[in-house]
Amino acid sequence: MNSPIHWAPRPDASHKIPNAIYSDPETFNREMTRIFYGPHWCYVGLECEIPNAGDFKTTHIGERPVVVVRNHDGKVHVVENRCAHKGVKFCQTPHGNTQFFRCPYHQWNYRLDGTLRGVPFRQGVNGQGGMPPEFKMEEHGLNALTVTVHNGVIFACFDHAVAPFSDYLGGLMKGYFERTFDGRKLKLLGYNRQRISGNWKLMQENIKDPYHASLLHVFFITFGLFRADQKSAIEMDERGRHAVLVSRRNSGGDNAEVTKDAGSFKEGLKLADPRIMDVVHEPWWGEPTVVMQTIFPSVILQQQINSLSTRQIIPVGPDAFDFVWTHFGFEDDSEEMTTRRLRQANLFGPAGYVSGDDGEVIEFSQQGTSAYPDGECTVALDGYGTHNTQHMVTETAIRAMYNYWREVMQ
Amino acid sequence: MNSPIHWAPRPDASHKIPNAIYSDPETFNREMTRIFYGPHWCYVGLECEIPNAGDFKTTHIGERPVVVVRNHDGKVHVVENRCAHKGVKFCQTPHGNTQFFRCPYHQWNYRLDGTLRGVPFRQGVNGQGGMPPEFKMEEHGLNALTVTVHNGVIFACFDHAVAPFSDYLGGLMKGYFERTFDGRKLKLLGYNRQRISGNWKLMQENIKDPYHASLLHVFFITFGLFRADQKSAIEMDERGRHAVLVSRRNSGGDNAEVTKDAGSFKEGLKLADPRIMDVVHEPWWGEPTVVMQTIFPSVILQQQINSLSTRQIIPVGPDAFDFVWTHFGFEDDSEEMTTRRLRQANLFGPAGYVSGDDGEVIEFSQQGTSAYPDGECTVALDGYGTHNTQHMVTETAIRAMYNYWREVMQ
Amino acid sequence: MNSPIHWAPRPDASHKIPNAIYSDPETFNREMTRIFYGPHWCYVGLECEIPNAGDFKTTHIGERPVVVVRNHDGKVHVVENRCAHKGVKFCQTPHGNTQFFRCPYHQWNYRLDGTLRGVPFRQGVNGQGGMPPEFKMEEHGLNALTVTVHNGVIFACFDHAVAPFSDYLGGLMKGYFERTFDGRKLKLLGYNRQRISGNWKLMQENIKDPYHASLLHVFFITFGLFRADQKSAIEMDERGRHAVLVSRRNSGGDNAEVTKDAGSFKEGLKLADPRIMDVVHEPWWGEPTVVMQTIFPSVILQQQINSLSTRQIIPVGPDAFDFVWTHFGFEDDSEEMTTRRLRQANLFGPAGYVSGDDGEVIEFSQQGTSAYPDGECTVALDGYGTHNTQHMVTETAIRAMYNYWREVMQ
Amino acid sequence: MSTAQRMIEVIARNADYAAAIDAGKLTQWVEMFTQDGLYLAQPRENADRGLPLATIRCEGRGMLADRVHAIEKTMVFAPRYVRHLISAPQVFNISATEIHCVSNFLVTQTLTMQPTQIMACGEYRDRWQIAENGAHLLAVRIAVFDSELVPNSLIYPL
Amino acid sequence: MSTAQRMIEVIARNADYAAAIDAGKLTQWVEMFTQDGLYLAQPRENADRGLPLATIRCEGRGMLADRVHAIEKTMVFAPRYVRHLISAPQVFNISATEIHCVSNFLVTQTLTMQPTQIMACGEYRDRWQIAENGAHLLAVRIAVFDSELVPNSLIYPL
Amino acid sequence: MSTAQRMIEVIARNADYAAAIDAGKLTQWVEMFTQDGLYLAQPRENADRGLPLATIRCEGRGMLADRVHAIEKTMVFAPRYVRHLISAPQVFNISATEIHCVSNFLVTQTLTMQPTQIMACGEYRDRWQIAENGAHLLAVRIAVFDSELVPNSLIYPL
Ligand code: FES
Ligand code: FES
Ligand code: FES
Ligand SMILES: [Fe+3]
Ligand SMILES: [Fe+3]
Ligand SMILES: [Fe+3]
Repeated sequence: MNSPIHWAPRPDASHKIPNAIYSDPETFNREMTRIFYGPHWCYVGLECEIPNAGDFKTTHIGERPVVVVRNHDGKVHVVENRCAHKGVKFCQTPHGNTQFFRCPYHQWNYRLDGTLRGVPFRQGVNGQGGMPPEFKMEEHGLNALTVTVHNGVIFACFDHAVAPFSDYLGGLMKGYFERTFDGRKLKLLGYNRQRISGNWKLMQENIKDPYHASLLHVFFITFGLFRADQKSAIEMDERGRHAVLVSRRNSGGDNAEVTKDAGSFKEGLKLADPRIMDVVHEPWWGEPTVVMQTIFPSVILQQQINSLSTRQIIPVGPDAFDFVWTHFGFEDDSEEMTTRRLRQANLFGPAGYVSGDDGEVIEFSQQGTSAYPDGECTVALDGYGTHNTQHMVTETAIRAMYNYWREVMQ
Repeated sequence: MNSPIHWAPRPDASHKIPNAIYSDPETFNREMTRIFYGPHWCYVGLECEIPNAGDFKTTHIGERPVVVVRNHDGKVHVVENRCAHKGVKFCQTPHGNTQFFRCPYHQWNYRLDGTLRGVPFRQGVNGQGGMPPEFKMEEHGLNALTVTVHNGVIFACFDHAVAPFSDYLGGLMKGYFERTFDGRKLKLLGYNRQRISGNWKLMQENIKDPYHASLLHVFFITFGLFRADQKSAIEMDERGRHAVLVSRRNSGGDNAEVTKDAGSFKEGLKLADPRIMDVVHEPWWGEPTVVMQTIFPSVILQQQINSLSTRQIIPVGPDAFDFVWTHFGFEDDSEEMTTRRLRQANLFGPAGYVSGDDGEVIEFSQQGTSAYPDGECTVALDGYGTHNTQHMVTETAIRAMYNYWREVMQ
Repeated sequence: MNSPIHWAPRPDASHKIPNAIYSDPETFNREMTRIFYGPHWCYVGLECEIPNAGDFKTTHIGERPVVVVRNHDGKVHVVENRCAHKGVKFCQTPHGNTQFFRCPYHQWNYRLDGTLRGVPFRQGVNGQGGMPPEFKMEEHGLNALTVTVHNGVIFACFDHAVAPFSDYLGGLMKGYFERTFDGRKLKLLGYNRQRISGNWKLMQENIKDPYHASLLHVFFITFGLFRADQKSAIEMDERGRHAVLVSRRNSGGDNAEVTKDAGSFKEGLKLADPRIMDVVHEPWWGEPTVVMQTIFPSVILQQQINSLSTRQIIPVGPDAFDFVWTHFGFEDDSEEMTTRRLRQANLFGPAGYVSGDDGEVIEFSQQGTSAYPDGECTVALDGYGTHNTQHMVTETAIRAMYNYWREVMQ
Repeated sequence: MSTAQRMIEVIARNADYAAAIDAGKLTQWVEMFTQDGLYLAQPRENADRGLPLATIRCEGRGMLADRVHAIEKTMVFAPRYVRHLISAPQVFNISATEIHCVSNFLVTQTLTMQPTQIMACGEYRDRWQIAENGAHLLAVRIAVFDSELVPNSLIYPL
Repeated sequence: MSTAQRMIEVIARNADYAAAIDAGKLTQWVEMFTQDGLYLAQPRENADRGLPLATIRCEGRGMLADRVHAIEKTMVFAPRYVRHLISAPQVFNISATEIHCVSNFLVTQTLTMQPTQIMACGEYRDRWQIAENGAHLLAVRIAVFDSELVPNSLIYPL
Repeated sequence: MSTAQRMIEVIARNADYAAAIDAGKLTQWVEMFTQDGLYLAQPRENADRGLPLATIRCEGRGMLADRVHAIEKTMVFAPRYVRHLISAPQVFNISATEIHCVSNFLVTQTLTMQPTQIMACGEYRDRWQIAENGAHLLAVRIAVFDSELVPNSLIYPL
């Protein structure tokens, strides 16, 4: 057995990330076991995706396939997508409605909570064969995960000893979570899916990194959605796992101090059709116009002006992850508001004026770090600490995440 | 060096298959060495594929390429498809006729039995260069395998100490083998090839598993080719490596007891064109209408009503295998019988009404077991033993194969 | 950590190459570290590709991406294509002209010699954030390689302690090098790129192997470019790393002694359009009409009649390499000569009448050796020594390369 | 009608053919054949060597309909999208009632949440029958596929 | 004009469409739409399930031009070649002023010094408008793509 | 003849072109060129940068025939199937005697018992010559291929 990459937990090394953690297979395996399959709540979907009894969807936690299903009593279950008989990934459709699950191979069938419902020819046929008498139906159900549904958002965990979701988030993060998800009914608008050739952590870093937003994204800079001088904050939970980037949109235009450094700033950029930036302030926003929340390890919750989405991270080996965008609005949105959200969606997803950039630079990072596994990255912006800040010129949340990561991976 | 998966040979664990044996690379490597390249006869083809002197075909045993060739004296040889000089896979055509083999790189050439025939410029040119005097032609031939041809079917083995083929099969299995292959001349009808994304053992299990046939295959169930209540048997050789599934076709239609459990049964299914099931009983069948024989580790011999084929298993890493179907009839088949076999071939191969299902569920098994390598499969149908049975509600032959496997892999 | 393949440095085994050195991952990793990233000069391009200040091209040394750039003062630099901040492969265009390099992610920017030029918001914004005071610009530049430019050909090395290029080549090899590259200005004609599914060493062997040229390449044989009886020599540097194959073209046609062994010889082959072989002797050739030079480990320098090219070897894992052909002429070539070079290019590259064969047999070698990793290749032509020769019936240069390889890899 | 017009007609019918399968309207696929129209999906090695085995063999609309019925009702397979790209035909022989032609095809397959892959490519060897009302129906379509190593299953017709 | 003539016209216009994008002449792409022409690139699962989200949504030439501007000036991405293969359309409805039709497409992508891969395949659901001068412009093109799992970024239009 | 008719003619000839190569009838491929017809297979980077090198360069039927001879008699390569898909051309200029046009192509390759892969895609930059008898021959075909990183060998012409 090879060993994972060693990243010394010396305080003076906390801002030096060994490149190999993005590509080493043993490190990846340990991440899956300790993080994705360990005591961490992983995002699996929204209640509005499975509104009715019997509705299900399939997804993955880490590399493991699971089914998310609403039982006849309305309760949401998450079960392994793996037959207890011979391991078949029995549910192959991405979503649907069913009374129970039936494995195609030998038609063992399961209730929606995963308990075993039937085994064909269990008693044999004409008195011959069948399961032995000591076979207990209750010992051969689908493995069911611990599930929490918080105001319409569904999380699951393989480790039943995980802390309650509220504690897992912590009070500060929970507040931000409930800013968007306050119990209102959501309206599903659709999906985007991409396979990004980069390590899953690079996506978490990307959203915990306000520095890049004001430099990489020309679109952002020019229209003032993110700019290094705007009122903003980075806040985290106590263990440094989750974070929010909170920001208030500027009015746009030039500002000598912050655009001189941003070589990518393009002066005089105008939209031929301004409807894409026809932002309407929604009452529930409060002051911030942007709140991006990372819930470690598996999801990003996006409110960027009128565009709302969850962005799920599904690792596919050390070198890639699938990135699943679920766009939504609220059930009481006017038609105009729905159209607005759909138009602003041009900024996000694989073709997004903004998010397109992120997918690309993450791939570039993977290319550089995997080719030079003995090198390191430097995340010393704003010092070496992991404090909350009231500005965007910081890598504090990246350091905080890796402090926690090193603790878990030790 | 990492170690293969450990599967404790405790008797009480024989019905619990560790998922990792389907995806672990070290286990796979050991399987190749001990099973495919060890003392086991592997299928390489039919004599009717290479009827004339000089006819050859290429194939693989495990992951190793070999050439099967008929020598000028009519004898069949199997040689490594790898030049003794610098390892070139010299024969790139899938079949043909030749006087000798010539490696393209430096034109070392070999007789059809693999012995070295010529080395260009061996004596040098103008007295310069060439092979050293102690170079012995007889030490640099192609490595030739041990070959057996049994009534038109060709097997080969890298281990010259392998038991004679008749002993390898055992008397019972040999009887079934000779039911189809009694020495009659075969007529080649054609090939189907598929790459199935599953471990090679899943294919062996599939055919050793009569349970699924009566549940997965709606086509079978409805037309009574397999049904859990029909007269049938599972028989094995003494070491549990090979098996036959013997069955007699029912007249079709509903039978409350066995179709109630088979949720997949579709009542009232009728063929718009019944010619595909225009079965004619051939005298040599005897009572059984279906005999499926697994010869460990590399081939399945199929007689299903009037459709005959060999199905070769060629592992391609732990996660996939190539499945090569060679359909055949007999030289004295009438034109009607040939047409019948060709029509019934709609049931088999990658688009088969029946076999299509098998390829798919094998892939589903691989998906489930590889994502959950720490899980296990349960094969406790009909208890824990490895006895022959007279019914289909059993996993006895799967347990038997794995008992042998554990012995070899220890 | 698994270990590389062990190849005993016994003298009596020097002509037996273990197949596994072509496919074993650990051997490959050590090769990258000790050979491509160790004290060996690797080819990265020609000066005529980047004639002007600010011109750059991207390429790879081993698996590592680098940028080759001409500074404002005309000096050529080679820097890692990996941002010092977070590892981004910042330069994604294959060639271009720039004033400085700017990483897209956070716009850290670098001078053309790799030194850090700017870090946005380094001092923070509005007094907040930014890099800590002890952050030193001079410690965060791009890693710059040692570079040598020899008469228009650019080599680089990660190990600054590498011997000077002239010593690296040795006097004999330097002479051949300067036969083509004597300081004349080169004219870039274009590129060919192929990904060959074979280990990188097979390409070095191929060019160090005059034996195959007179057997594999029917085109060569027939038109007398290479024939086993022609005047020719293999010469090497003292350590056996580099070699030249020098040869003088025959007049073509049959010669019983050397074509009887070459089974591939096709008598009576005539070109319908002879312009492709309208060879004009260039004064600088001297007597030889062909000089093929291998510079270990990364490049082949080709003069074959009027066709000139460098052929760069870029390993892509143990099983493949990218092969980049840069065809060139001289600045003072007449138009007729340029056309001649372009026509003769039909012999080379992925569709080459001659080189097409090489790519194919290298792939066949990889297929055979990787499937039989426990086997060996025999390179005993012309004995076991590593002497220079005056004939083509020898594998001396292959043995010499592996003697050096074993020394390094020990 | 000229050869060019015949070619255009076949191009249009092949667009229908592709659309029928790609949209899962398999009954329309059946209806593109004559009553006893022959459809084979055959590996190229069998075709080249004169071996009669086909991977799919439908002799007439009955067998075609049975194939559709199996796909829709009885066969077990992972859900997938298929997509046909069919080149313009090379027209060999035309008469008032028949067109003999060959077109190249490429079929892609996209399994749920997986990258798109090439399912198969090859050529259609066709005999189209022209009815009195101008309708063009397939009397013979032999889909000879280069992609002999099928990526697991061949579910939808080529 | 006959249906066949309409089909031929659409085939020719789709050749223009492919050439405009593949040669990077994106302004010509914009000009193939009517003033308020709608272009969507939409994952098939959204289209099939009636979910309105599109990956690219351009309502009219203004938004189309903004998309071009972003590709050419503001978006960061690795350089690549794209290549469109568009099948002949299945023509549904024609009138003097409109053509409703569906074509299959396959788009390949080649990143610098990397093998060519399939970027996406799917179908164009089109409404072409015919001007008095005979010009054909896209009033609607919905590029529904099977390849829902996008290989990282979708930069150039499908 | 109208542009549309010219386009249809080129579509038909491209079907012949594809069929000639895919069926291994390479002499027919030669005969599609004029006596001194030029065929180049050129990596796109060379074409884009004005570098003259081509991977295959045939100046006239003699060199074309030599290429065929080499493929059939002298070159060593693993057996493979190739398959061409050629889109409808964008026609630029037409005269009574010439057509200038560009078509997209995709060529797949299937090695024995291996999955089908994309061999190359790109565009044909053509000049067709129209003889008095109406025959269309290639005076120039430059096959500019995006797939600069050739998967080992380029044996059959694009
Ligand atoms: S594997 Fe699921 S029922 Fe057998
Ligand atoms: S490798 Fe076969 S002759 Fe040299
Ligand atoms: S990674 Fe290059 S500037 Fe941040
Ligand atoms: Fe971003
Ligand atoms: Fe089965
Ligand atoms: Fe050579």
